[in-house]
Amino acid sequence: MVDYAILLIALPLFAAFLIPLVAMVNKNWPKYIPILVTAFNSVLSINLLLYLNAHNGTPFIVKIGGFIPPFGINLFIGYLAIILLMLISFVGLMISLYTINTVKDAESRYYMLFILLLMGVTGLVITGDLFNMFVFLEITSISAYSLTAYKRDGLSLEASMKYILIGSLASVFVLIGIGVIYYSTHTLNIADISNHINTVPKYIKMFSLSMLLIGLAIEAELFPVNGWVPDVYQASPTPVTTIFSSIVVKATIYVFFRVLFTVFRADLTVMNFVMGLGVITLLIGEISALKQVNIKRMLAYSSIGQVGLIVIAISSYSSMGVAGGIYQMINHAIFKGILFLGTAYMITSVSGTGKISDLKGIAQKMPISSFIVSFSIIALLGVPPLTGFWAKMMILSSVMSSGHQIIVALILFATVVEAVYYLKFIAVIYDSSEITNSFKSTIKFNKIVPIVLFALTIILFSVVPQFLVKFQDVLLKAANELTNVSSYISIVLGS
Amino acid sequence: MSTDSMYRLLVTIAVILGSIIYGFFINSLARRITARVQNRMGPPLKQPFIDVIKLYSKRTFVTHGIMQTLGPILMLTGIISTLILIPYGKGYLTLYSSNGDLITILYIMTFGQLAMALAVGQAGNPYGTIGVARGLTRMFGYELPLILALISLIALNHSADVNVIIANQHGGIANWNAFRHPFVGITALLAMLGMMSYQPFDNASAPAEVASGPITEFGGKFMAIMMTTNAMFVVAKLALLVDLFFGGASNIFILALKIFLLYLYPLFVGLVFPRFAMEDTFLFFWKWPTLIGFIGLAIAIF
Amino acid sequence: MSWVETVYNYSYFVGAFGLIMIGLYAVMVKTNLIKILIGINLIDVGVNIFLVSLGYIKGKGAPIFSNASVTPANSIDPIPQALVLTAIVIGVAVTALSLSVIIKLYQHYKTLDISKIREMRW
Amino acid sequence: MDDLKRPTLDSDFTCDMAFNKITKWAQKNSLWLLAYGTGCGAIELSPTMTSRYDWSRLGIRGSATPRQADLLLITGYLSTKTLKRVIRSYEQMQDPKYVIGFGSCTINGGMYYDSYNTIKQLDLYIPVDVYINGCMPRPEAVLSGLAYLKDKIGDKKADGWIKYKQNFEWYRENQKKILKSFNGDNMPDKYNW
Amino acid sequence: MNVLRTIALILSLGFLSSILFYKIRELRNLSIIASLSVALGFVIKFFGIYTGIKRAFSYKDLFYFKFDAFSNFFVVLILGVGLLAILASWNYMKEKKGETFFYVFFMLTILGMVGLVYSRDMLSFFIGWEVMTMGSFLVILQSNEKDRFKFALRYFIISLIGAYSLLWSMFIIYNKVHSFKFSAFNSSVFTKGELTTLLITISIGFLIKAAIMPFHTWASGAYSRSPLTFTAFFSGAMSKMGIYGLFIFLYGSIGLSAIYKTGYNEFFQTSYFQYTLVWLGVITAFLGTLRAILSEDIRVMLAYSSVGQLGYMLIGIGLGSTLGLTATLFHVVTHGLFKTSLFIVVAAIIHRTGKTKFHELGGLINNMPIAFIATLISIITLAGIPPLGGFATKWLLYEAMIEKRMFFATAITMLASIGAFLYAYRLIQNLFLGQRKLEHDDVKPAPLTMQIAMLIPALGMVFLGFFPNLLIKYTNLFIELINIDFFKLGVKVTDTAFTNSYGYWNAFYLGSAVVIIFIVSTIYYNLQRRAKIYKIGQLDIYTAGEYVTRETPLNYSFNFYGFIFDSLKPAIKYSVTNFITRISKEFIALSDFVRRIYTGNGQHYAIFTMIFTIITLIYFLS
Repeated sequence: MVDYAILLIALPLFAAFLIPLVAMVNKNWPKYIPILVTAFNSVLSINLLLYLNAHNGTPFIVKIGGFIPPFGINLFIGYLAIILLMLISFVGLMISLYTINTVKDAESRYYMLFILLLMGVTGLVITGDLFNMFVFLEITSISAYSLTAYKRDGLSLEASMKYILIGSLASVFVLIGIGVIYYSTHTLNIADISNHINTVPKYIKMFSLSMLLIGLAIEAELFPVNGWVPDVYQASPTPVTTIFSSIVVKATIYVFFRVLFTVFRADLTVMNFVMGLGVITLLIGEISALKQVNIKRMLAYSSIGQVGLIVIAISSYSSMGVAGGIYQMINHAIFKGILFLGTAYMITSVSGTGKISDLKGIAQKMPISSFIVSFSIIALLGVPPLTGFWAKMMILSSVMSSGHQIIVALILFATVVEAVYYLKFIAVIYDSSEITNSFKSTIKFNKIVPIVLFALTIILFSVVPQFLVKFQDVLLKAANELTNVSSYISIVLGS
Repeated sequence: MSTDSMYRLLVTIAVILGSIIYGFFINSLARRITARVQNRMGPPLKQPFIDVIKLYSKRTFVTHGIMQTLGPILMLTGIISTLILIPYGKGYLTLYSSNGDLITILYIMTFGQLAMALAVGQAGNPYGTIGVARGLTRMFGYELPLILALISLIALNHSADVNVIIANQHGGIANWNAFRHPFVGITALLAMLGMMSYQPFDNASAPAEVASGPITEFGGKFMAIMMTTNAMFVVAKLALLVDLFFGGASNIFILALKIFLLYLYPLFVGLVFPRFAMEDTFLFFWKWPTLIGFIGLAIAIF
Repeated sequence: MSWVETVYNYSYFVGAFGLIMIGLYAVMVKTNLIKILIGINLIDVGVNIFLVSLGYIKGKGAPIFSNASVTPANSIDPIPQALVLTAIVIGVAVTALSLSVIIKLYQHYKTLDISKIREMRW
Repeated sequence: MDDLKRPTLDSDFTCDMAFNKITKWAQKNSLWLLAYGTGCGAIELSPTMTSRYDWSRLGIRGSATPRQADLLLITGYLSTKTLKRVIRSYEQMQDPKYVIGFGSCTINGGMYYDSYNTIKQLDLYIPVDVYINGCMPRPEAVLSGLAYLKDKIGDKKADGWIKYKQNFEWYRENQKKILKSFNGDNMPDKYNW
Repeated sequence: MNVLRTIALILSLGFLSSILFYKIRELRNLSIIASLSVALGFVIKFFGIYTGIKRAFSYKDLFYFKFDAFSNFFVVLILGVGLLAILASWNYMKEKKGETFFYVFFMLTILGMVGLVYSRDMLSFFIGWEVMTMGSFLVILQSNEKDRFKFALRYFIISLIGAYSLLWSMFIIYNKVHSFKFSAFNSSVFTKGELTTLLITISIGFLIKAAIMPFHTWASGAYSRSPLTFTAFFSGAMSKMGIYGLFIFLYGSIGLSAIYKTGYNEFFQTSYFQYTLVWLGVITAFLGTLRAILSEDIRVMLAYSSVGQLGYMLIGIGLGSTLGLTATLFHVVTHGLFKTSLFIVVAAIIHRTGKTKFHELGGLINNMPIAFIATLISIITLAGIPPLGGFATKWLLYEAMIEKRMFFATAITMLASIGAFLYAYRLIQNLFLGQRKLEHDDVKPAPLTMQIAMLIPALGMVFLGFFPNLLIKYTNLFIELINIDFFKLGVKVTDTAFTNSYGYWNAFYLGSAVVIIFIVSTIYYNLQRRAKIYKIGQLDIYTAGEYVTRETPLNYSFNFYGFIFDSLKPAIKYSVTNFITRISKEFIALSDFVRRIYTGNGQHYAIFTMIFTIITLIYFLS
C-alpha cells in the first residue's frame, strides 16, 4: 500500500520544528531546509504519480493509524490531488530558491512559518476528513497571518490585522457548518457524510451548506468577501505573495468545490449562485485593476479576476469546464509566479517604491527578465499558440454549451480589459526614454533561474501538442474525480 | 486597315480639326458678344487664330522641367481621347464612341486636367498651384450634381451608352431629356456652369487674384496648346451635353447650332453674375443643384 | 406553548447563538481594535459552546469507562468535545497573534481606531 | 552712349519670306501688353480699353504675366525703385517683345529732370521702340502710338529686343550704375535666363 | 508531396532564418526573400491545378487546411506584397533600432496570415487571426516613432474586440454544429434570431479588421506609427483579411443562401443586411476620402485613403452579385499594387529627408525621378483614370451597383472617387513638384531595392490597365468556388472588351488610342522648330517683378484644400474618433468608481461578509 504518502505532511512538520535547533548550530543553514523539503515533496508526488499510472489511474486512499475509513482520518489521492501536490511543491521549490537572499534578516522563524504554510496547504489538498480539513485550513491561515506581518512596517501590520479579522470570521463560519453537519450525520468522513446527506432535513442541509460556503468563500477570495486580498498581496514580502496567489488560492478553491460537489452533492441552483459569484469577482477584479498605480496591487486584482474565471469554469459543472478550470489553475500559478517574482526582482534592482512608473524603460537594463515577464503576460492574455489560449477555449466552450451566452461575452470583455492594463504595463517597461532613478545591475542567479524555469514550462505546455493531448485526458480524469461523487464514496468506503 | 475603319479615321481627324476651328469661332463670338454687352466693338472674329499664330511664332520658350513640357502634350492626348468617345451624329460621326460608355467619358475627362495640373506643379509658381487647388475644389463641387444627373439618365434609359440615350430622345422637342425630365435637366444645366469655368465660377484662373491661375508660367507654344485644347474641350463638353439632354443631332450643322445656343447660356449667366468666393462656389453646388438632383434621381428610380 | 418547549429543549443552542450575536455586534459596530478582538473571542466561545452542546443528550453522563456503571448506552457523544479542544487551541493562537499585531499597530499608527488605519485602500 | 552697336539682322530674324509674312501679320495684329502700370500714365490705359476707344478692336489684350506678354508700356516717369521691377519683368518676357515709353519723362526726365530718384533717359536701361509724347497722352494718342508700333513690327523695324540682347553688357552696366545695390537685392548679373 | 506542407516548411524556414541569422543582415534578408519568392513561385505554379497533388491537410480532426484557388488568390497577394515590403525595408530599416525584431515579427505576421488563409476550420482561422494581430502589434511597438504605444495599444484593443466577437460567433456555431469545420456548417439548424446575431458578430469582427467607418479609429494611428515599409504590407495585404473573412463567412461556408433564407424582406431583391453592408462601404468611402483630403501628415492621409478604398471593396461584397464580387477582387489587387508602391515611395522620401509633413517637402522630382514615375502611375490608378488598371475596378463596381439598382450609392461612390483624385494630386504636387527647399538640394534618390519595390507594382498597374481580362480569368476561378449559382456573371469579357447590359468598355483599345494620340500630339508639339528652348531655374517665376531667394516660402502646400475645410467645418467636428475617446474616458471613470468598493477599512469588510451571509441564507433557505 502507499502509506509513505503521509510523509508528505509529516516531513515538513518535522523539518519546521527542527529549524530552531539547526539555527542554533549554524545561523545560515535554515535557508536551505525549505528547498530540501519542497524538493522531497515534489519527488514524492512524482513517485505517487507513477504509482497511480501503474494502477491505471484509479485513485487510492491512505488510512492513518490503521482505522478503516468511516472512523479514522484517511487521505484521498487521485490525479487531481497529485496535480495540485506537484503544483505546490514545484512552485514552492522555485519560491524557496528565490528567497535565499531576498528576505535579508530572515530569522529561522520565517522559514519555519514558510514550511508550515506549505504543509498546511498540502494537508488541505489530500485530506479526506472534514474537521481535519478545518485544522489544516487554520494552520494555513495562522502561518499566513504571521507571514503577512513579517516585515513589521505599517502596511504589513495593517494588512495582517485585516486578514486576521476576516480570517477568524471565516473559521467561525466553517466551524458552525461542520458542527451542524456532524449533528445531523454523526460522522466527519467526507465520503460517509455524502452517503447520508440525503437523510438530512432540507433546512439543516441548506443552513450548513451556506455556512461552509461563506467560510470557504472568504478563503477562496470570492467577491463580496475578498476585501483583505489586495492589501495582503501588496504588503506581504514577495515570496509570500507568490505563495498566496499561486498555491494557497488554488488549494482553497479546490476545498471550496470538494465541499460543494462531494459533501453536499450540489445541484444546479447552488452552481448558478456560485457562477454568479465567479462572474462578479471576475468583473470587479479586472475593472478595478485598470487604474492601479502599485504593481503588486494591480497583480492582486488581476489574481482576483483569474480566481473568478476559474470559479466560473468549475461551476459550469461539465467535465470539459472543470478540466478547463484545473488547467487554468496551473497556468495562472505559473504566470503569476513569473509576474510576481520578475517584477519584484526589477523593483529591488531599481530600489523603487513598487510604483509602475518606477519601472519606466527597465527593458534596456534587464532584457531577459522583462522579456520573460512580457512573454508571460502575452500567454496570460490567451494569445493562441500559448497555453492560456487552450485553457480559455476549454472554459468558453463549456460555459457556452451550458447555455450562458452572456457570461461568455462577459469573460471576453474582461479579457479585453485585462489586455488594456497589462499592455500599458509592457508599454512602461519597453519605454525608450532612459531610466529615471539609479540602477545597480546585480545579476542574482537565484532570481533569474526560477523565472526561466517557469517560462520553460509555459513553452513545454504550449508547443508540444502530444504532451497536450495526453495531458488533456489526465485533466478529464481529475475533473471526473471532483464531480463524480459515487466513485469517490465507493473508493473510500468500498475497500 | 479596312476601308470602313479608314473612313472612320479620316472623319475623326476632320472632326478634331473642325472642333478646333469651331471652338475658336465660338470663343471669338463670345468675346464679341461680351464686348457688345459692354458697349464696345470687341476683337475681329479671326482674333483667336491670330493669337495662336503669334504665340507659335515666339522665339524663346521657357520651361522649368520635363513635366512642364510633357504636361501640354498629355493634356492634348486626354482631350482628344475624350473627343473621340463622344458621338457627333450618325454613322461615322459616332467616331469611336462604341468603345466607352458615359462612365468612361466622365473619367477620361479628368486625364487632361491631371496632366495640366502636373505641368503647373512643375512650374513651381504658387499662383499656379493655388489656381489648380481652386479648380479641383470647384470640380469636387460641381461633380456631385453632374453625377446625379448622369446617373438618373442611366437609370431612365437603362443603359450607359450615349448612342442609346440619343436614340431614346428621337421625335420632337417634347421628349428631349432636358424637358421630359425637368429636374434632371435643371441639375445638368446648373452643373454645366461649373464645368465651363465661366465668369461666376472662374475663380480658378481669376485674373486679379491669382494672375491667370494655372497658366501663369505658360507662354509661347505652351499657351498656344492650352488655347487649342481649351477650345476642343469646350466643344467636346457641349457636344456631350447636347447629346445627353438636347436630343443629339442628325447632322453636323444642327449639332453646331445647338452647341452655340447652349454655349450662350453660361455666357449670359457669366455676364450678369460677379465672381463667387471659393467657399460659396463649393457650397453653391452642394446645396440647390444637389437637392434638385436627388429629387430627379428619386423620380427616375421610382 | 410549543416554542417555549423547543427553547427549553435547545436552550444551549439558543445561548450559544446569543453569544455569537453579541460578539458579532461588537465586531461590526465598535471601532476600537481591542473591543473588536474581544468580540471575536466572544464569537469563538459561542461557537465552542454550540459544538459541545451538540453532543449532549439529556439525562446521560460523561463517558468515563473507568467505573463499571457507565456504558456506551447511557453516556453522551464525546467527539464534539474533542473538536472543541482543537477549536479552543486555535482560538487562543489567533488571539495571541492578533494582540501582538495590534500592539505593533499602535506603536506605528499611534491610534487604535480601525477607521483611521486605512493607508491601503482602493 | 557711343559704343552702342547698331542692331544687325540677327540670325533669328532671317526666316523664309512666306512664313515670315504670316507671322509678321499675326504679331502685328495680336499684341498682348503686360498689365503693369509703372507711372502716372496708367490711368490713360483704362479709357483706351473700355467701350469708347476699345483697343481690343486692334487685337490688343492685357496679360497678367510677362511670360505671355509681348508689349511693355512704361507710362510716365520711372523711379529707380520701379526700374528694378521693370528690368525683371522685361527680361522675363518672351522674345519678340517691344517697349513703348509714354510722355517726355521717359525721353529726358520731363518735369522731374532734376529729381534724385527718377530715370532721366529710359533708353539707357531698356531698349524703347516707340515714344508717345504728351504729358500723359490721351487715348487717341495711345492708339496712334500703338498703330505706329504695329507698322514698325510690320516692316521689321521694331528690333529693340535684339539690341538689348546684343548690347546686354552695356545695358547691364548702365543699370548697375543707377542701381547701387545691384546684387544686394540679388538681381542676377547674366540675362534673366 | 503535399503542397501545403512544403509551403508551410518553406515559410517556417524563412521565419527561423530571420531569428537565427539576426546578426548577419545580408544573409538574413536574402534567406527571407528567397523563402518568400520560392513559396510565391510554388503557389503560382499550382494556382489552378487541382489534379495530381495532395491538397488537403488535417491534424487530429481539429485543424483542416486546403489548397485551392479560393485561398491562393489571397496568398499570392500576401506573399507578393510581403516580398516587396521586405525588399524595400532592406535599406529602410538598415540602421534603425530594433531592426532584428522587425523581420522576426514581420515573418510571424506573414506566417499567421498564410495559415489563416489556408485554414478550412474556425479554430485554425482564429489562431491565424490572433497571430497576425499580435505580429503586427509587435511590429508597431518596436518602430521608433514617438508616441507609438498609444496607437499600438488602441489598434490591439480594437482588433481584440473584433477577434473576440468572431470567437463568440464561432462558439454559437460550435454549440449547434459541434464541429469547427467550415463545411460542417448548415444554416438550417439555426433559428432566425441566432442567424441574425451570427451575421452581426461576424461582420463586426471583419469590419473592424477592414477599418470600415465606425470601427476605423485605429487605422490612422496604426498605419502612420508603424515602420512605413510594414505599413505598405499592413494596408496592402493585411486589411484585405477582413474582406477575405467576409468572403469565407458570408459566401464561403455560411453561404449567401443563409442570408436569403432568413426571410429578410427585401427591397429590390437585396436583403436589408446587404443594404447595410453597401451603405457602410459607401459612407466609409466618402468620409474616408474627405478625411484624407483634409489631413496634413502624409502617412495619415495615406491611411485614410486606405480606409476609403476598403469602403469600395465592402460595397462589392455587399452587393453579393458575381459582378460585385469580381469588382471587389479586382480592387483588392489594384489597391494592393498602388498602395504598396505609394507607401514605399513615402518611406523612401522619409528615409532620405526625415520629414513627414506635406508643407516640409516639395520639388523632389529632380532628386527622385523614379519615385516620381511610380507615384504618377499609382495616383492615376488610384483616381481610376482610364488608361491604367484603376478604371477597370471603378467601372466594374459601378456596373454592379447599377445592375442592383442602387443609384444613390453609385452617385456618392463616384463623388468619393473624384475626391480620391483630389488628394492624389495633392500627394504628387506637395512631394515632387513645386519649389524644392534649400536643405533638400542634396537629397539622394531612393535606394536601389526601394526603387525596384516601387516599379514592380507600377508595371503591374500598367499591364492591368491594358489587359484586365487576365485578372478576370483568375477572379472567375475564385468565384466559381463560391458557387453562387443563381447569379450569372454580370459582364461578358471578350479579350479586353467588357460589355454588359448597361455599358461597355474596351481596355486595350482605349490604352492604344491614348498612346497613338500621345505620339501625334508630340509631333504637333515639335512642329515649330526655330524657337530656342531655355531650361530655367526654380526661382525664375512670375513674382510681380520681385526678386526672390531660396528662403522665401513659395510652396502652396499647407492646408491645401482649405476651402473645403472652411465650407464643411460645421459638419466635420462630429468625428467617430473623439466619440471613442469619450467612451474610454467614461470607462476609466467607471473603473475608478468600482475600485472604491475596497474601502481599506477592516470593519467594512466584516460588514460585507455579514451582508453576504444574509443574502446566501435567504437564497438557500427559500
